[in-house]
Amino acid sequence: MDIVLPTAILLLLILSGFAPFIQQAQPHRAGLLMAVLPAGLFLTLLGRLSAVLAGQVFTYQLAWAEALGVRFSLYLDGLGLLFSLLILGIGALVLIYGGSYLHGHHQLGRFYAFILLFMAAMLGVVVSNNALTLFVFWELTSISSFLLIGFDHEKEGSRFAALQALLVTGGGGLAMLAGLVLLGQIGGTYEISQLNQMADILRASPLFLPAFLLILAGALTKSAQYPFHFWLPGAMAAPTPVSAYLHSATMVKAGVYLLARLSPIFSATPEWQTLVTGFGLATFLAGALLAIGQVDLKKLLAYTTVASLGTMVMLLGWGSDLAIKAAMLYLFSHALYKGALFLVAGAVDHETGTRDVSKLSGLRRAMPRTALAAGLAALSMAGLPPALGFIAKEVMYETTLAAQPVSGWLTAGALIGNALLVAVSGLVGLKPFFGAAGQTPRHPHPAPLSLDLPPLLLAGLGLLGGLLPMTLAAPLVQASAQAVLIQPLKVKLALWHGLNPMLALSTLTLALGIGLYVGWQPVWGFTARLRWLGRFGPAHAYQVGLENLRRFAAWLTYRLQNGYLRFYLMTIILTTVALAGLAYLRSTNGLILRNDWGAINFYEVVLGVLIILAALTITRTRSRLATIAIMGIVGYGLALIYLLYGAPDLAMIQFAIETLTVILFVLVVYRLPKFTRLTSPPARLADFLVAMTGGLLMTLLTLIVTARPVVPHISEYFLQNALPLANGRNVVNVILVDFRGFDTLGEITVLALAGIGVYALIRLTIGRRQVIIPPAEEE
Amino acid sequence: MLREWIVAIVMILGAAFMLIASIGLLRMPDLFSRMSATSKAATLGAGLVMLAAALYFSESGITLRVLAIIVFLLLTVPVAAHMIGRAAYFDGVPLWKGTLIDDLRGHYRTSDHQLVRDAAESPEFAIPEGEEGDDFFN
Amino acid sequence: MTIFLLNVLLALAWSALSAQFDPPNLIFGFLLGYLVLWLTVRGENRSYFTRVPRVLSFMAFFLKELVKANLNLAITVLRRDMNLKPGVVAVPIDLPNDAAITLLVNLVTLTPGTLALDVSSDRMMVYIHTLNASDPQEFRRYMQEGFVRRVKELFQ
Amino acid sequence: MQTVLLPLLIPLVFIVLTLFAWNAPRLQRMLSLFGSSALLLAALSLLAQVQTGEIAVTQIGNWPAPYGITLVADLFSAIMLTITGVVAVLVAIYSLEGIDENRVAHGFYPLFFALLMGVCGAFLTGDIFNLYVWFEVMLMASFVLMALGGERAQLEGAIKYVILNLTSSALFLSATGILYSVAGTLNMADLSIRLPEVNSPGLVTTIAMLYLVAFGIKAAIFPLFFWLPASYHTPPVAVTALFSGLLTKVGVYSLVRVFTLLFLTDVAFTHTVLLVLGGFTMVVGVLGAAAQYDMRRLLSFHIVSQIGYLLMGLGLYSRAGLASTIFFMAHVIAAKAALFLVAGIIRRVSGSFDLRRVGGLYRDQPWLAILFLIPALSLAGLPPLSGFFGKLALVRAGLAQGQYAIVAVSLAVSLLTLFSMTKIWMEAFWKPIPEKAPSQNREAGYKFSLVFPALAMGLISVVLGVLAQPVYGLADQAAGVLMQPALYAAAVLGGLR
Amino acid sequence: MNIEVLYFLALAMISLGLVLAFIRLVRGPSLPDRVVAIDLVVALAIGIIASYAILFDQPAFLDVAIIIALISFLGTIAFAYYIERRV
Amino acid sequence: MTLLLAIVIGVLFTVGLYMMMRRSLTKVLIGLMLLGQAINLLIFTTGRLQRAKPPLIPLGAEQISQSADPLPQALILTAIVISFGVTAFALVLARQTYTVLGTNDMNELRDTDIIPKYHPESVPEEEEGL
Amino acid sequence: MGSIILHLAARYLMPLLLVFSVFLLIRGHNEIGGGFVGGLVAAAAFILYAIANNVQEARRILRVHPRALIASGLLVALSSGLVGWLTGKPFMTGLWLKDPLPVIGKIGTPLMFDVGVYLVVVGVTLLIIFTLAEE
Ligand code: NA
Ligand code: NA
Repeated sequence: MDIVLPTAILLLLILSGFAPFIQQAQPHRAGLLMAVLPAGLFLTLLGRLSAVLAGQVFTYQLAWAEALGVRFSLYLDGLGLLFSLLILGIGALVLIYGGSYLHGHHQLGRFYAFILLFMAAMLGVVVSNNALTLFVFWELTSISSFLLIGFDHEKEGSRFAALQALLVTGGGGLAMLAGLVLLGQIGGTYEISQLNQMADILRASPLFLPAFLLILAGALTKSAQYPFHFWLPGAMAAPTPVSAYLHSATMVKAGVYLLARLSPIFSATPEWQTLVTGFGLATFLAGALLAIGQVDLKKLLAYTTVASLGTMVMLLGWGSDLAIKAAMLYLFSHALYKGALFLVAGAVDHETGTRDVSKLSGLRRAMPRTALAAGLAALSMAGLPPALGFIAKEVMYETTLAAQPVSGWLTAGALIGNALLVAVSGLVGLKPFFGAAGQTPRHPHPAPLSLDLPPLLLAGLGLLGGLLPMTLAAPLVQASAQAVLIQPLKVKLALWHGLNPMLALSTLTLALGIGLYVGWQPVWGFTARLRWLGRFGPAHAYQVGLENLRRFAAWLTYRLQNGYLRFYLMTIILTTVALAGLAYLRSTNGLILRNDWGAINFYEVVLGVLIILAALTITRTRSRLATIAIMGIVGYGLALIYLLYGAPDLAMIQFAIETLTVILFVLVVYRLPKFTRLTSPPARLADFLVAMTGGLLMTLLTLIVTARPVVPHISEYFLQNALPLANGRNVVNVILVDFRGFDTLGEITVLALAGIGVYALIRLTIGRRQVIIPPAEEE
Repeated sequence: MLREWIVAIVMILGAAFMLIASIGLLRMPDLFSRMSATSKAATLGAGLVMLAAALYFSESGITLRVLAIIVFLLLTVPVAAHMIGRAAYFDGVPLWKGTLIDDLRGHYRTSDHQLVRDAAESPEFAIPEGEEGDDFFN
Repeated sequence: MTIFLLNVLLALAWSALSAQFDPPNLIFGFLLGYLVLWLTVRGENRSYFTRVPRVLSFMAFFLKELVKANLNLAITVLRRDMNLKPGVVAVPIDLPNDAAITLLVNLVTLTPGTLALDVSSDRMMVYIHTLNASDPQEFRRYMQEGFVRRVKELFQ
Repeated sequence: MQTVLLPLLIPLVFIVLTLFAWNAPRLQRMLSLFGSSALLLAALSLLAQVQTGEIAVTQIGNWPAPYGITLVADLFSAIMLTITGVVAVLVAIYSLEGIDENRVAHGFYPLFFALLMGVCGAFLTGDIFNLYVWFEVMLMASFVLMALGGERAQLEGAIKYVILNLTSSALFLSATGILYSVAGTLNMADLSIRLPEVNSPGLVTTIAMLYLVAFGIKAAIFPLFFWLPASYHTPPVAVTALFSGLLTKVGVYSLVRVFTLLFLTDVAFTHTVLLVLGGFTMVVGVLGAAAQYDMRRLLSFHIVSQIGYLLMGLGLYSRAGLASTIFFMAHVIAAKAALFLVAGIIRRVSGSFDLRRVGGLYRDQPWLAILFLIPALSLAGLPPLSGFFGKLALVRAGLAQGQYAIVAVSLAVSLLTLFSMTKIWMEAFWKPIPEKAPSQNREAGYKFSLVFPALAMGLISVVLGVLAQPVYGLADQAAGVLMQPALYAAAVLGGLR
Repeated sequence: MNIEVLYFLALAMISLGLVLAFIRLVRGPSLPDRVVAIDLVVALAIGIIASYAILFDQPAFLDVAIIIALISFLGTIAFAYYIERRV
Repeated sequence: MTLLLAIVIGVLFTVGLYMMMRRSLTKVLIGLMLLGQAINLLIFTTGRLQRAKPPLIPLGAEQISQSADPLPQALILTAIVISFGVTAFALVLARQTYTVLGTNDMNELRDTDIIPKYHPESVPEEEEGL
Repeated sequence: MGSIILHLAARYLMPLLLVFSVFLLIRGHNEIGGGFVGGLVAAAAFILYAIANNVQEARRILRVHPRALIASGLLVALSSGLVGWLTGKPFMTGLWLKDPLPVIGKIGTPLMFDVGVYLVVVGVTLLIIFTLAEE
């Protein structure tokens, strides 16, 4: 049991809760102060690198909801360590940077809280061993990123982007949940480390493929893979530190993490290779193409992030040892330079007031430190030696070249993408800083150190990683690749591989990229004219889909909840009849009715017919009082039937109640308007037919039930014991006050409530409005 | 046996009164004639059938109860008839065109529903005549 | 005095209802009646005299009228043309108290063919609907000498 | 002393007390706190008694079952009673400030206790007709509470509420009459033994469908839910919170009771119907919510949607499914009541329930934002809150039964739930204050008696998440008892059969 | 001749009366007409109850007639109350 | 007789439901009352008819064997009383609704149902009370 | 209403109805009747009085507020159930005095319960009718 992991998560959560207060107490230094925690945790975990490299795994377990498969079970291996370090390290920098970037913002405290919350969640994702715990943290990242994207919540665009990100990743997350549960049920455990060991058993299940597809949906949405990529550029509405942290370095890589984490289970299947590689490639191309034409620094970076994520997914999909190594290396290097570039973009924006790359130039004099960071990071992004990006690119080419039988396609794709990265790194890292000073909304000043130091650190690390690959990059890459492959792997990284096809490709890449950079304006201008294509893209589909969903919801709700009582009743009647009919006909052959109806006398016929006639008359009458009178006939008729069939108590109550109802009705009715005929004849006919189905159902049920043999009834007990045990000769009354007196207790409570209700209703009418009551004149 | 015959005859007599009342109710031309004819006759009829029951059981307890019922009927029915007749008059329910005399006309004061013996011919005492027939069916 | 009698009557009614005239029932009926009267009639007191013979003769008269009227009604209703001569006739009365008026009105109403519609506010006139108003004067006389006189006698 | 009876008796005693204290509103308010606390204590002691799986029984009037009326508390009942007690206490506290003097002076508290009495009676009774009676007590109380005050919308909502619920009662009563004719008994334990012996399964299933519709109306399932969105948003928030926590749940409770105890002759049909209706209920409810702008309307439609989840667990008809339903019930009652109470506070602070007229709360009222966010996220099923575990339990149960369609629907609906919760968030909290907004009244919302219940409900949601294991364990045990109707029958009938 | 036939005859007459009263009830034309018809129905109901009691030898049925005799006139009075108040 | 009563039940249900589907609130309530009557008769009839054998134990006897089933009678009695209370409340509710809202046409009582989108120009007037 | 006849009739009919209502209540356990119908008849008596005179008069004669009747009725019914409960038997267990009283017959908690029903019914009916008629 290793207490460090849960403690780390817990501490981050606690700090998140206190962040607003710390911010209040130390408005100038809060970010720096709070960065101490992630930095400390970073160092603590870094200390474990050698142990992890040696194959040691740190675990922690705590019972949570075992019955539901949820165990708070953590697990730190090489993969988790790589991610943890990125999360904590970049997180610490972002805290420092953010404090300065958002200095004076009245919601800065919340910013810290959400960043820390996110950090805890993300850390949880990458160290969870239990699939469901992983999901818990996964969703937490969605929520905290929702809160962060919508940081500028008073802008409609921010709210839209936040919702979009939440819905897309949340939707994927739900699919993933289903997939994880399926996986857990097939394997009988939710512990990922165990599931990873039983790939063969899992694959044998028919549910394996659905589980895979569902989990894939989660990973693809989270990592902004085509066609779910569109939320990521939208998320650039967030403050720049957030973009740097969530949308380049960490959260978007959660999907990549998940694929890597579960690849031992899935990677040997053809579906995995086809789908994951395919999605990766598609995303990579889409990101690259969409990046062309962007002039907003952040958008430009965002689309290249999409492309890079595609690259990583593609490599994971391919799944060879080399590919995994490439993927891990690429991931590491990407996090460093992309994080740095976002932070640079933020600094530039902060100082100049714009992020429009076409307006930015010559800033190196005003912002030298920023320019340095930008240049270093761009070097890595362009894949130029001696930066780490260069090595990553070389290994990537090595992988694509070896990827038989599709090496041609993959290599060509990688070439195009990397060339584009060269061009973009020129646009982001060179263009704003060189040349003549441009016109910007704000006069540029050097950014404060706290804005420059974090990108410098990241970019510098990227450079150092290239210079000392075996010290700085190889251990992490090796540790993580080993964890993904669950087998030992020796990773050797070097800046110089000698003259090989990869180097040739690199040169070609550089040439193409420089060409694109030089001629960016016409190319950009051309693609700007292709914007209308976006109408067929998934982003538009999302918007249209959401709008249509809203519209459909409104339409359906209006249709159903339309306010017409008549419709509600019809629905209820028809539902009842349909369900009851279905149920009866399902298991019986036709109706079993009775053929012996019992003796019948003429006076009973008269009573019955009178009741029927009276009831039918009610449907035709327009006089309210006449209706009451005829209701009286129905009531008296029924009372006589009750009496005739041995229920004098019932008859008595019925007579008494009829009289009281008349009094009641009369007192009420002269305040009510007279009847008017409001419905058209066809509608009345329809109503009548629907009502008749209900009536018919009851008639048939009565006949069916009375055709059955008499079963022993509990009433026998009442008839036998009413006098000896309950001292009453009137069995009905004994039932009412003794055998089932409890019913009567409830009954008088209802009565009491009715009384109070009438009283309160008449005496207390807050919304009273004077209504001129038309004189009743129908009779 | 004799008792049963007597019972039957009293019963039929009562039933006959009730039937006559019903026929009267249906045939009489206006409300007041119907009222004059019917509920009372029916009450009497009901009383007779009740009496038949008392004779049938010929048990003091039941007889007493039957008498109670008859007395209750005699106490309540005229009150009800009076009330509805009076109300009908207020309501302007018209008398049959063949009615020979109407001493009540113009004696009810509409403001407080007082019946004034020496009422003057004034609009204060004019009760609007109701329409014959209503919109019961449509 | 009236209250006491009313109380006795209620005790009898109770016993009639429960169909037992044994002492406990009578006593209970009396107590119950006392309670109920205390609830309802408080504060009104009038003298009362027994008039058994008058009551008996009055009942005989009433039964006679009842049978006569019923037969008349049967004939009327069953005739093809009914031969109706209805009318509302005002009949002057001079009865001593409200109870007498009520009794009169009830009896008139109970008699088939006649219906007491209302009594004037000054209690001097009763308005009767009759199915045979061919001679209103004659009807008034018949009423006054029959019903009204006998009721009046009952209350003297 | 029979503790089984107490949850029913305490409200009755307090009905009488508050009636006698009619002219002393302050005393009534005090009594409401005492009464609801006593109810909660009684429920807890009952829970403690039956948590091991024992079934507590008392025969009213000392008449042996199945002749008299039996009160039965199995673990499921006890859990429902405990939830009722919690809701009662918190609503009583909220009412201190949330219910005006006028309403108190016109019988609010007797009605409050009557509602509780009806609800507790329904949870406790072991007699199908007696269940009808407690339903009526509950309904009558709710009718009056719904209309109490006589505001325009209240009256209009109450009309439909009353009529449609009476239709349900009519069906309930008819079905009960027929059931008695067929089986000759009203005691549910006795029925559970006699119904399988009825040699006409079609008829029993038909009766089951009548009950399904009758309880379905009360539970507000598709396509019988219309009364709920038409009326729930009209009374004071305290009342709506009470209703949302208890009324429809009694319908669900009854469905669970009869479809685990009585109608098991054609599970393939009946429970599939439940499942299908559950799916439609989820979808239609959440779409309805998506179309609303009034917070209370929106939340009302959510009630419908959540009922679908409860139905899903029942329709799966497995121990895990029932356990999920029970767990989900606890979750949804807390979350939904919290949301209604928060909506009430929002109304007090910002002057409106209409999302188009409020805004800026995130900026100015961070505590309110947290107060809202916890139950909202819980309702949307986000971890680590109770809603997540409820959803997870249902998904697991559904997948275990191979009912993939309903699982897919439930997950899709949970996304839509999230969507409509974010709608409130975006409009009321994130959006700037609109021009047409009514005047703000910052202090009005922050009375202890208003905030505490909302906070407590939200915390319950958190606690249910953190303590998911013991709570789910309890639900699972309750489900275990439900899955063995013979236990129930034996406990009620003793050595009779 | 069986004595029962006479009982049935009586019941038949009352039943016929019921039909006639119903016709009047439906035909009206005024509300008081209908109320009078209802009054008649009440009387007929008492007759029917008494006949039942005889026919089935059930004295207990008679008790029901008491309540009709005592209460039902209140309905008529309520109607009258309505008619007078609406004028 | 069962057949006749079954038909009566059907007719009462039909008419009750039909009336409940009317637009006039008063008619709706009349429909509800009829429905109540229909149910009572349903319980009574399905409880098996037993002519003229009231469940009253004769004096001198200890019990009664051949009689109408007393239980449905007790159930109906309870139901009648409950529906009386409910009817009273519903009637008054209808009346108050008419007094306050000025209509008792059910088609005009739709404001609490229909969704705002279909309301003329979105934002409604201020709600009353809390 | 302005009818002398009704006014007078109410004076003798009201006591009669009240006596009859008690009759129904007490006899209900053995003959037809009972607390419910008894309560209705009692309420009818006061309603008659209210129609014949006015509601204020009827209220005066009733003396207590109908609401108090309801509360007392519920209290009586509840207490009748508690008697058994407090002696350790289940709620609403019927307890009977050994010897029957004259007139009333055997006295027991079920009868007490019926009295509660009676009171509630009177209270509710009058509360409803009075409130409506007063408006
Ligand atoms: Na009784
Ligand atoms: Na009774």
